Amino acid sequence: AGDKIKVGALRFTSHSASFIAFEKGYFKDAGLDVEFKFFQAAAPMAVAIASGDIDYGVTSITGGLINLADKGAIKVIGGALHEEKGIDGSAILVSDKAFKAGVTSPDKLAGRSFGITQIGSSFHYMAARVAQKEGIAMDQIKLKPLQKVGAIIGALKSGQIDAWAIVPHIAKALAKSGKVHIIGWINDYAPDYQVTTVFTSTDSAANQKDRTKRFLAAFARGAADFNAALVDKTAGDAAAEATVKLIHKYVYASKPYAKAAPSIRNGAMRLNEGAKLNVSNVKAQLDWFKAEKLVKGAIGIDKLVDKSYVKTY
Amino acid sequence: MTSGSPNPVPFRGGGFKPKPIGMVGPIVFVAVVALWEVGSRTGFIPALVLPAPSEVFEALRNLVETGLLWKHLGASLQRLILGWTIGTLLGVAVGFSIGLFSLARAGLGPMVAAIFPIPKIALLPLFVIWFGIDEGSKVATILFGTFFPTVVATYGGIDNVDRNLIRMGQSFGLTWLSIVRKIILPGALPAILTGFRISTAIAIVLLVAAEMIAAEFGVGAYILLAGSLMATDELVAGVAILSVIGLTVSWLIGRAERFLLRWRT
Amino acid sequence: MTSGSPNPVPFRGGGFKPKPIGMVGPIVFVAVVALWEVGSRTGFIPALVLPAPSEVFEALRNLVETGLLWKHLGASLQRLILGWTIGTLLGVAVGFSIGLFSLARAGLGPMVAAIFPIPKIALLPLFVIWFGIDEGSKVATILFGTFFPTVVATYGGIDNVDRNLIRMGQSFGLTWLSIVRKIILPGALPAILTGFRISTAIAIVLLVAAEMIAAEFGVGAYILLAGSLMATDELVAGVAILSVIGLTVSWLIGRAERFLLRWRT
Amino acid sequence: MELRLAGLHHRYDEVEVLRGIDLTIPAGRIVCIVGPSGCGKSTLLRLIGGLERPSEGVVLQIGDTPTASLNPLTYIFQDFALLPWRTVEGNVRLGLEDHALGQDETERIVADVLARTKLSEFRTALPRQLSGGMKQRVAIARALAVSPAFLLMDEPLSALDAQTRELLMDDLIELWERERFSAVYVTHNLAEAVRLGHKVVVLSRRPGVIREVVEIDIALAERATHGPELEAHQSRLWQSMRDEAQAAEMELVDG
Amino acid sequence: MELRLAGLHHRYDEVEVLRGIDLTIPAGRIVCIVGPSGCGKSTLLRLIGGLERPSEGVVLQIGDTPTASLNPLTYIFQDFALLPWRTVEGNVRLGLEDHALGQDETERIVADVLARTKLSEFRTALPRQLSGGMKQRVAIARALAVSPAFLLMDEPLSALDAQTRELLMDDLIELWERERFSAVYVTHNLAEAVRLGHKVVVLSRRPGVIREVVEIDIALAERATHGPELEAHQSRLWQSMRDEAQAAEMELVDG
Ligand SMILES: Nc1ncnc2c1ncn2[C@@H]1O[C@H](COP(=O)(O)OP(=O)(O)OP(=O)(O)O)[C@@H](O)[C@H]1O
Ligand SMILES: Nc1ncnc2c1ncn2[C@@H]1O[C@H](COP(=O)(O)OP(=O)(O)OP(=O)(O)O)[C@@H](O)[C@H]1O
Ligand SMILES: [Mg+2]
Ligand SMILES: [Mg+2]
Repeated sequence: AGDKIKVGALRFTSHSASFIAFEKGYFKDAGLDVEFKFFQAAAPMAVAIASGDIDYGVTSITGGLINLADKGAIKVIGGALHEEKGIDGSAILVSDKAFKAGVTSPDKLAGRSFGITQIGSSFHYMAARVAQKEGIAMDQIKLKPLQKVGAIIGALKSGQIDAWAIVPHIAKALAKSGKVHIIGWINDYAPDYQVTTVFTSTDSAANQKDRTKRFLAAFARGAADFNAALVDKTAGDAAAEATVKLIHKYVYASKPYAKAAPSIRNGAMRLNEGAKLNVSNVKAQLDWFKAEKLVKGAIGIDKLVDKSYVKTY
Repeated sequence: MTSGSPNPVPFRGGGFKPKPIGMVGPIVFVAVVALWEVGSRTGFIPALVLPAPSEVFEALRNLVETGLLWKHLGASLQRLILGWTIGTLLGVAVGFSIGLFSLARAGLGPMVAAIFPIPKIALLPLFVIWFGIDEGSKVATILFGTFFPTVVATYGGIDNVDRNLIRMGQSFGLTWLSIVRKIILPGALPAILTGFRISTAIAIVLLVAAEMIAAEFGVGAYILLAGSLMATDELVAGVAILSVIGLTVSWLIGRAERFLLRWRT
Repeated sequence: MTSGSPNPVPFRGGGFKPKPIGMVGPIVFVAVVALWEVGSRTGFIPALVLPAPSEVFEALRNLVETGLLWKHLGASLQRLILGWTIGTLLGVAVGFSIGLFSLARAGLGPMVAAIFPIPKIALLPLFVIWFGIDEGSKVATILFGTFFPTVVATYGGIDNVDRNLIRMGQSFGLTWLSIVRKIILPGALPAILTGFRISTAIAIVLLVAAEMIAAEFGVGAYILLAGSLMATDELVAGVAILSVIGLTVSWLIGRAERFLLRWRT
Repeated sequence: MELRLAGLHHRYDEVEVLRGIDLTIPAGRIVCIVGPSGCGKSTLLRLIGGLERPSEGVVLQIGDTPTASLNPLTYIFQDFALLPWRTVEGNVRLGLEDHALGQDETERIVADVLARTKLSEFRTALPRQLSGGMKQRVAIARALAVSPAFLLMDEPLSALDAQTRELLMDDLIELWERERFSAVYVTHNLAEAVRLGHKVVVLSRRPGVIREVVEIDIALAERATHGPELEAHQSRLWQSMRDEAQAAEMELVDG
Repeated sequence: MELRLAGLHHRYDEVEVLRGIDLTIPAGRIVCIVGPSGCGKSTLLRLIGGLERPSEGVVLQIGDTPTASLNPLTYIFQDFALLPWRTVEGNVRLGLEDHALGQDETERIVADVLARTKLSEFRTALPRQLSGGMKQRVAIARALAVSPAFLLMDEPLSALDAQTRELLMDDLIELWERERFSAVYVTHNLAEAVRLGHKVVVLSRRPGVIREVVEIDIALAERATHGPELEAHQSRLWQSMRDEAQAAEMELVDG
């Protein structure tokens, strides 16, 4: 048996690299005995890494994550999901009510409300990027923290908030219902957005270098398979079907396969090749968090990221 | 009344004693569900606002058929039982010391009063650090939730034990331990059982909070997942399961009360 | 004792009455805080696990200096007061009908028992749709939380009103309304006030849940933000504020009890 | 005005409590009802006052109700039944409030009955501050306030200690001498019955039937000086009740 | 064994309750203590039994404690003080359980005292099923089970109705004739005091001092036939207490 490690995951398509690596035995090949721990939200996962309850996780960069890094508890060691021109990324949605009131493109978001889970979440960051590019002052957009994706969906569908940005499979499914409209794409505003990163505890980054390298290598194999099957679609229909089936074990497991498959296919966004990390974008995010006073102190990029594991750009 | 001929005395008693009317409860329940179904079918209640009862029922059937119900229930019940039992044992122990010893009362009493009103969900991030992400933090959440009301109910019960009975015990030269075991414990039992009613309800409520943290199975996790996907049918189904657990536990405590307190009028 | 000479009768009474020991409460509190501070300073309690009291105090001072404290408190208190007041009024009204009318008891009683144990946080996504994301859903969360315990406490209190007093009222030919106003209401008041103790505690606990939805200001929102940013000092500061609100409210109810129930022994 | 009970029967579910009670309660007299525990004395009193409906038979009022009477049939209970949240004065007012009497008239009545029961100084005291005897005095004042035609008293003194009982019994006799009220007086205590009753009705063990009616022809005011005679009445009553009382006492209260 | 109270004083905080009590309670006799409400009778009994420490003075036991006595000074309370969660038998066992008596011996004692109090058939009944008189019988049985040298009775009959009181008083006299126990018997009821006491101690209103000690020389068993003599004792005691009782009764219980 290999090293026992615990990997934190959310039941989202964006975590597929881990699921594929596990199911196809890439972790075993790397001498890792992986056990998944599933979370309802990203924030407790970051805390669980800090407390040593899990070893590796994948999540977006949030205020909580940076603050934990500032306390010397965790390090970002690689990249996962990112926005890329030409591939459907996160979409900007508006409610039917707002759409009918003329909010048909992102430049009309001034004075509108925008749903986010929490202050300092990736949704908050996306809203800020859109506002910045459209020249809308941030205080012109009313942020509504609703804690849960489900609550945001409900609020958007019933027209209580005007806008939101979310990964494509949810966005497309909502748009189909006609209660919600897609008015733009995040990758027009943040083309290089490093949405999620791989991270681990400071201790394991510093003292378990070999294990961490093996984990990242296996994770990258899973990511490559995913990109080939569902993003670039170079592996053929059969492989795509097999990959979707495999992912369905973890995502939308309570729905029948026929219903789940389109959601999984629609949700395919590129995962970083070789888990490389867009450090310049991470730094941009870090600076934004600091400017917004969502993180305290003078944490530098080196305290947040351990660049020794993967290629950075 | 000012007439000369014999008059029967007018009746003016009775009333102020609501009597159980057998079938009304079930009838109201069925009527509400039926109205709700009709409202959903006719579109009067939009699906977004509330799923139809038939959909909720469908979601429940799904749970049963996939066998997931037992996994969820099993996981949740295990947490409930473990957390509640430990919380209750500790709570009764601390409640007894506050009830019996001046020093414990002076030292622990204010602490309990200050910590009791803290919402457990607010502490979740800290619970992860303190108790890990496995069963520890889930059980701890429930344990904390049950501990405080149990403490308060227990020492309240002890304070209410008839001091005459204690003096009687002393007058027969009973030992301190005998008095505690034979007089104070049974005397405080009714209040402690009432405390159990409250603490079990709180434990069920906290199940959702507890299973926010890395829970794969569990009714709370099921509800949270449903909520995050806005799957209202499953959401309401999960809530119905909690409701049934609540009613079952309350019935069990009722039985326990009838058995343990059969000496009461 | 079997000796011929006069012996004083041995003392065997007393005890079983924990007495308040004035300074112990504050001393224990100060000691706990001091130990905690020392633990934090020496690194025995890592900052990750729990912030030092001095940091918590710093966070509180920050809140005061920026004036945010009043904004947060103001927003939360407004929700608390509104939600609690409406929930209480409705709860007392429904409690009275269950307590007085057989039909209401049979119809509403089981409904209350079934809905009471449903965790309010589980329903948040639905609350968003039902009550919007503005003050509506926040007030509704607190309202729901206070309504049910108030109903139960009220009709429990009415059930416990001495039936002899009611018969007395009837024997003097009092009208139905007079009996309800002059006998049942004051008689149920102690139980209703105890219900208030519980419902206010629940309302404070639910503040965090209520402010999960689109709250810009509010103690709960402050705690949630601190939790999501892992700012443990602010988290604990927020929790301390809730604790103080809880103690204050409990003190206020104590005063109200002393005033309204001054007729009690 | 007098009361006539005709063929009263009463049962609670399957339990028969009273059987075939026929009795006339004349105006201006005190009728005492004695009998073993649980024989239905309180039930009988509730039937008389209209607080309970008889299973069979009827309670009739014969003759005019005095027009001044606000509540012709008024109870005085064993446990006083004072509202603990009202002062002495508030309790006395209770029976007056539902009649539109006006401020002054109410005040006059309250002041009057408090004076007659020697409670004027205790107007603003709460029940918890009063001794048992004073509480029962308040209950009597409250009853007097509504000028009853009949006082229905259910063991009014039995919750009091022996000395207070003596004192209140003297008060009651004094009151009757002045007011000549009519009363039904339920008691366990044969000494009380022979001190206060013009007529003593003995009920049997449950189901209660009338076993004996003893008339005592000595004026109430003079009874203190007729010790031996009363003693004789009392021990005769005791002989006739003793066995039943003993049997009633050794019954389990339920299952 | 006899008890001697020497210079007993007692105060609760600022309230002086008893003042300078000197009294001897001889073996094999019943001493009744009477006095107005709140004069300190119960306090005195608690001092005698060691449930309260006197502020001044001392309670002495003189002579050997009978070796067979498990609890020389044993109380019988007004409110019975039965454990509601124990059966009749369980309540009787209570005082025996802390002494290592063995199964058989305990059983023998329980059966014996239940027979003596005519409760054998009610062994497994719970207190709530018993009438007041039966409850007090259980309390008496429980006290007899520990073979007391002194019975300390605090108004043991005053919670009962008049008829049951009569019955139990006869029982107590019968029991005393057989066992010749020593007892201190606190009561409000002068009739009881003159029926049961070899010596009646009259306390004044609070602070209680001994006002009078009356010796009654008629044998207990014969008292029933000495009605007039007892009546005379009783009315003399009543004369001497009446004013104090009246004043005590009209005091507010607090502020
Ligand atoms: N509301 C009721 N429902 C059923 N049974 C009742 C009710 N009230 C009284 N009883 C029963 O009716 C019988 C007579 O009761 P009642 O109170 O009239 O007796 P009593 O003579 O006043 O007794 P006591 O001397 O103890 O006051 C008792 O057996 C009692 O248990
Ligand atoms: N534990 C106590 N603390 C303070 N005061 C007390 C206490 N116990 C009794 N008292 C007071 O002492 C006085 C005497 O009380 P005690 O109970 O001995 O009187 P009593 O003669 O037995 O009265 P009763 O006839 O009403 O039983 C009363 O004024 C009472 O209020
Ligand atoms: Mg009765
Ligand atoms: Mg006493």
